[in-house]
Amino acid sequence: MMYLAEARMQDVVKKQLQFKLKAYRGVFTSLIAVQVLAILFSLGGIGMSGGETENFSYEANYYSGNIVIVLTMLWGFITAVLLTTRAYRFDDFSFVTNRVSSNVSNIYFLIVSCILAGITAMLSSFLLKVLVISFVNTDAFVQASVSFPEYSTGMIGTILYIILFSALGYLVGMFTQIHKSLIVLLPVLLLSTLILSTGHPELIQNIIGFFGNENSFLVFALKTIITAVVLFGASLLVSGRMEVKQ
Amino acid sequence: MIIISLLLAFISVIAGIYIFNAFMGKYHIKKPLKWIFGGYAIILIGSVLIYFMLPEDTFTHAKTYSDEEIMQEEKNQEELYRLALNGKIDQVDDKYITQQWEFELKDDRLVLTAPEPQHSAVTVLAERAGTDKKIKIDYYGMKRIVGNVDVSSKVKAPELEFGENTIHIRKREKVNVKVANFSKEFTVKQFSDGKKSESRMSAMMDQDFLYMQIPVGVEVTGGVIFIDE
Amino acid sequence: MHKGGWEMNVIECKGLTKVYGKTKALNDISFTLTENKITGLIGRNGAGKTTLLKIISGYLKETSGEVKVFSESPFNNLKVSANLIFVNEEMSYPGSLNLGEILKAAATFYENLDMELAERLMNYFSLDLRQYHTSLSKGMRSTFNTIVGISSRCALTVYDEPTSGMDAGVRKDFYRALLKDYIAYPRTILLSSHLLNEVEDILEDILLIKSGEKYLHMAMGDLKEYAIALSGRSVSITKWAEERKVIFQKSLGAGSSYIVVKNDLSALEIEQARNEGIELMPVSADDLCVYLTNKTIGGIDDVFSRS
Amino acid sequence: MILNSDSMKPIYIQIAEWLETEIISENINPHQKIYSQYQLAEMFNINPATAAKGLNILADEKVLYKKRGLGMFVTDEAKETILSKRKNETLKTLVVDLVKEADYLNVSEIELIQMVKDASSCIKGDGK
Repeated sequence: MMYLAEARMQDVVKKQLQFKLKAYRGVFTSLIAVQVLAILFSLGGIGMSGGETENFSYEANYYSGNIVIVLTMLWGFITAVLLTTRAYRFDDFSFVTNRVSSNVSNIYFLIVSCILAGITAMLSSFLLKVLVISFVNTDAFVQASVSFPEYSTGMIGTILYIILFSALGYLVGMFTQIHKSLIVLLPVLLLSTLILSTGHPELIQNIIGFFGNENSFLVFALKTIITAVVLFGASLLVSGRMEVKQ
Repeated sequence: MIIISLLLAFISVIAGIYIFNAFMGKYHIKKPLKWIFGGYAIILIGSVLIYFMLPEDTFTHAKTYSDEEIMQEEKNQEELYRLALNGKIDQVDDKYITQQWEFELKDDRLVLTAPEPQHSAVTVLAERAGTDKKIKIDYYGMKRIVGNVDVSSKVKAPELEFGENTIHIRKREKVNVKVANFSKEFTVKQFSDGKKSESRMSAMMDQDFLYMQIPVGVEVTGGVIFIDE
Repeated sequence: MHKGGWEMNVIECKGLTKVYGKTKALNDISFTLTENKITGLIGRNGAGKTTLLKIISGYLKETSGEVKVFSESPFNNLKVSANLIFVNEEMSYPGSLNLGEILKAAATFYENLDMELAERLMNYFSLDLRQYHTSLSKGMRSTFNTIVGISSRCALTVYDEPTSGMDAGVRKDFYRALLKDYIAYPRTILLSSHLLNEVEDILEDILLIKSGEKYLHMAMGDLKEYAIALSGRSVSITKWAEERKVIFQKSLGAGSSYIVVKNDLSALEIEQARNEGIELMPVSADDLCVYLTNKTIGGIDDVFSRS
Repeated sequence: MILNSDSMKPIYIQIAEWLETEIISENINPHQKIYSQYQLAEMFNINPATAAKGLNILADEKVLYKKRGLGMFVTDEAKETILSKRKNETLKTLVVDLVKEADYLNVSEIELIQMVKDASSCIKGDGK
């Protein structure tokens, strides 16, 4: 008998992750494109206030990396959706895999990408500052002082937000792969619930508030991690219903 | 509103998926790819280094003012003016005095001139004090807060020209202040201790004034408001 | 090669059925493939070859019945995936990797992959390691896929119409390369094709399926003796045809007929047939498969005959 | 040599016949190792199992003998065996064809035997 190769799940997942990091480099190109675009948007400032009296006028421009972070979150969502599409799933199945290893390695890949995305998103605020200082003519550059622990917590928070969005995207993508009609149905369903619930916008606010109003970092981390685990877990269950390559 | 923005978000997500697919999917720009990644990393790290090498005084460290604080500050200033107008200048903190002058009159009359329109110049309050021919002038400059930063120092005291019996208030250049304010990213702010949201309002009323002590018996011509005693 | 008395079953199918909506792609197929054989899966287009191969490779789930590869159910099975490579036209690789990088990636997944062999084959077939899979022509892509298939040396190598788009020369070279590497590193190979004559020499066994059902499964050598053709005057041929199952028949005009029947004639019967002036001829494997998989025993001629 | 896959003869018979020819023409001598199934498979681009079948026919006919773990070797009497087999088979077929043709042409058995005798003496006479 020809010697049969052993296939341990963790080894296969590790190999797939390495393979994906290499093969899906395009994901990082799009990340850079999104962030550069967001930085350009941010250069215009995210807000402005001004006023004038007889002897005095002022103009205050507000800058921050918020646009970069928000667009990076959107990037996380879209990237996750893309990973569930046929083209990417088929690439997996040209080599050793099963559904679980394919999904787990996708999730690891998303997490690694989101960590990278979060770090670059936060670092790009420095680039934004340097650019504003170099090119914007003002009387004063004002900044709230941010301590290193505060900044690091913010960075991890950013990463968790991006992971949360990509987990959501992965589940949404998985659903649309089960049945093509869900591509249309899912947004329609969501929109109609929104329209029906216009009288009670509490739902959306509650969801946003659940994460956004959480001031304790630990509780926030717990909430996002548990939610992401639940979303990813649901995607795994959903994908179990799929055949490959029909 | 929420629905419209969500609709836009959906459309952009779908457009994004198509664009991304075309962008990353089946194109192979390999060599430049390495440079793009490397270049971006270098730019980011470089900007962090540059940021930390910037001179200390590049940034004004903002005290974060809340809307209430700004409103309180404006109220304080009105109160201050009211006190002065009601002859309770002794209740006004001396810290507001940013410049002082002393001037000796030749005769018993004083002519105060200011450029037209009158009101573009500073308000002049006066009280009768003393009998010698000395006039004491204090300038009360007010605090101005713009974009969470105190820009009071940008507003200079008016320039006075003294003649034999005249004081001319020079026309002041209008002060324009531009401030670039770097706010904390929302993910940083969410877990920061100072949770109050920063104000986009500003305290910048033209409540500054010159306070003159004019000797008794000196005849005054010009826009001077004598306080009620 | 260790051909002892003990042979392991690499693939076992029992009552395997696959239904798509209302159509039965596979119907109650049972067979066993023992290790280290090259088996040809032959059938017409739409007979269910691809479905069968995809079920074996774990891409599709059977509707009913049982399928075992290396004694395990192949669907969603990591061990099966690690020891099996499925080569077909649809093989897709990330567009961002060039052929060399794809091979390197394949080598991390398939531990038996012989990179040196792969590179030599690439060189021989004028494929450049720096080319991209998507920029290859159909034939070149098939060539690359088959190179991955040969050099990965999986215990079970499954090819689904591997030569589509290749030119005749490359096909011949590919089959020879496959045979040579098989001789050096014996493994189980399952090869589907609708063109038997290009593969028959290298096959050990043949598995013929027709409309989703197994038609026959036998050694290639036996297939050549499976049927016999009788040709002669229609009168005497008809008598022979009545008594046995006719696989194929055609009229040769002017009172002569040609029929193909199962070769179970005794020596006496052969003698007798010869005496009646009937000519007995062998049937080539290729023709036989065509006859066996025809819908009617007359083939296309039946469409035109109005008797 | 190139095999004729369209031929009536199965590939393994063609392999066996080729090996026989090699032995008759003394390219391979008694007690010499004969090609392995793998060598044959490579030479003729056929499945090794098919080649093995060809070898086994010769082993059954005692043209070859197996040495465990070493392969197959040509027997002492290989050449004779092959020659006698070929005589038998070729001649038999020819005779059958002859009888058939005679039957077709309404030549009686006695007539046919006479013709054979004539032909034989004619050839032998020529030989002398």
